[in-house]
Amino acid sequence: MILLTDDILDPQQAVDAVMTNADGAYVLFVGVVRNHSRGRSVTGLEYQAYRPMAIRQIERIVESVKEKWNLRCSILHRLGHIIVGEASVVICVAGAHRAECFDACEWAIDTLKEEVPIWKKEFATDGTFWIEGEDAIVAQ
Amino acid sequence: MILLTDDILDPQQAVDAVMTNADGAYVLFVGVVRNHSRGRSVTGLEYQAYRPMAIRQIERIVESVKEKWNLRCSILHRLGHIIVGEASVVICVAGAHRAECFDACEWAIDTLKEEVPIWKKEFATDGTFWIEGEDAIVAQ
Amino acid sequence: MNIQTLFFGHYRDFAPESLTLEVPPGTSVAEVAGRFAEKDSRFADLIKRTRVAVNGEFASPDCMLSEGDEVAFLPPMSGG
Amino acid sequence: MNIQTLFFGHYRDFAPESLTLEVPPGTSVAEVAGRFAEKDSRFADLIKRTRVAVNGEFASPDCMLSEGDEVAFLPPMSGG
Repeated sequence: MILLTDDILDPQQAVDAVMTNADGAYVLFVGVVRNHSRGRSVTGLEYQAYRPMAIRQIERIVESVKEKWNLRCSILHRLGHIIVGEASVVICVAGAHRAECFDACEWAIDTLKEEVPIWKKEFATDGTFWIEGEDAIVAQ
Repeated sequence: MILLTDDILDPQQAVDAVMTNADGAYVLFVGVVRNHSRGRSVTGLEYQAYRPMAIRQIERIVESVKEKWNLRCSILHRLGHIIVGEASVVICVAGAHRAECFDACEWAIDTLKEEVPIWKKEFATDGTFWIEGEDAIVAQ
Repeated sequence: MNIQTLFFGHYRDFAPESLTLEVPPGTSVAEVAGRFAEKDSRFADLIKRTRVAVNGEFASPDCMLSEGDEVAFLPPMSGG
Repeated sequence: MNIQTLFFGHYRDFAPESLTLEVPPGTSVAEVAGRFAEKDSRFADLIKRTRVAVNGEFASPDCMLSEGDEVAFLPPMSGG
């Protein structure tokens, strides 16, 4: 399954979507909004997406995990405003063998960060910043 | 935290034990009893431990993750009889950077399988087997 | 012909999310970017800083546009 | 002197979980394993197939035992 939503993410939903009785393991990656970034104190984030393209790009990641590893993968991504401690992204990969699940899950989150058109605005105690790759640009 | 228990494992307990507001990610590994193994149809497992040594060895894994990666790690392992679909092991590693969390979590489960004195007996439709590394030995 | 442009990230602070533009047939993505740069120096680095998508697929700045195309300028992404 | 032995995995099917044994001072782990092999051929591969722990720490088969030591024979593990 894939999901882009303004609602709180439920990691268990990602697990349930991919686990079968034939699977011996799952690896779950959860990205969470932390209270600091680049030396600044962060209070929250706002995620923006080029939604139709983001959905297609996430679907491609799920398809690639199937093609490359023959494993099931589910990806949930939060949009809109989100506070410290809440999950921004959830990726679950289930399979029979653990090493493949680790590889596929790490590949999926690395690829998501590179290839899925989603951006975040960071609300920090000293200002608001657009995060664009390594750049933090003061928001107007 | 570490836990060796006859009760059902709760992955969220492992997550809650390690996540703080400073962490940007966690990686969770869950091993689950699957319905087949080595070509046999499996109905359940029974885990046996050399308990005091197993606890100490698991504590050492948690300490090593702290020393090598400076990351928090929690490990839960089920003992006794367990059925298909239930979790046998849960490992969670939380931190600021995802690559390290993946590395540490995979190292922890690999090391657990090598260094923690726990064994399983497999109940299959064609018999009961002690699993000892690569060997499956008919149980008497 | 008419095309549509989409901006994201910090460009959204001074560019409309979506804009319909009239351009001559055979206009490339880079030429569209050039038009924005001419009007406002904050777009000067548009092609250098962004990847481009045409109709939701990554495309080259050389890509020739057709009537009704949707051109998105995608700054370095920060999802996850 | 008295030592205690512990067996796990399939050895548990024909060996007691825990056994107190009287051995001469200076007996090694390998010698204890030899005693079991003498009595029952199912222990013939005991040292070859198992890792050894003395008092809950991995030890060498050459390890000399002391009064009260707990010797565990650990077949290839299968936790996780």
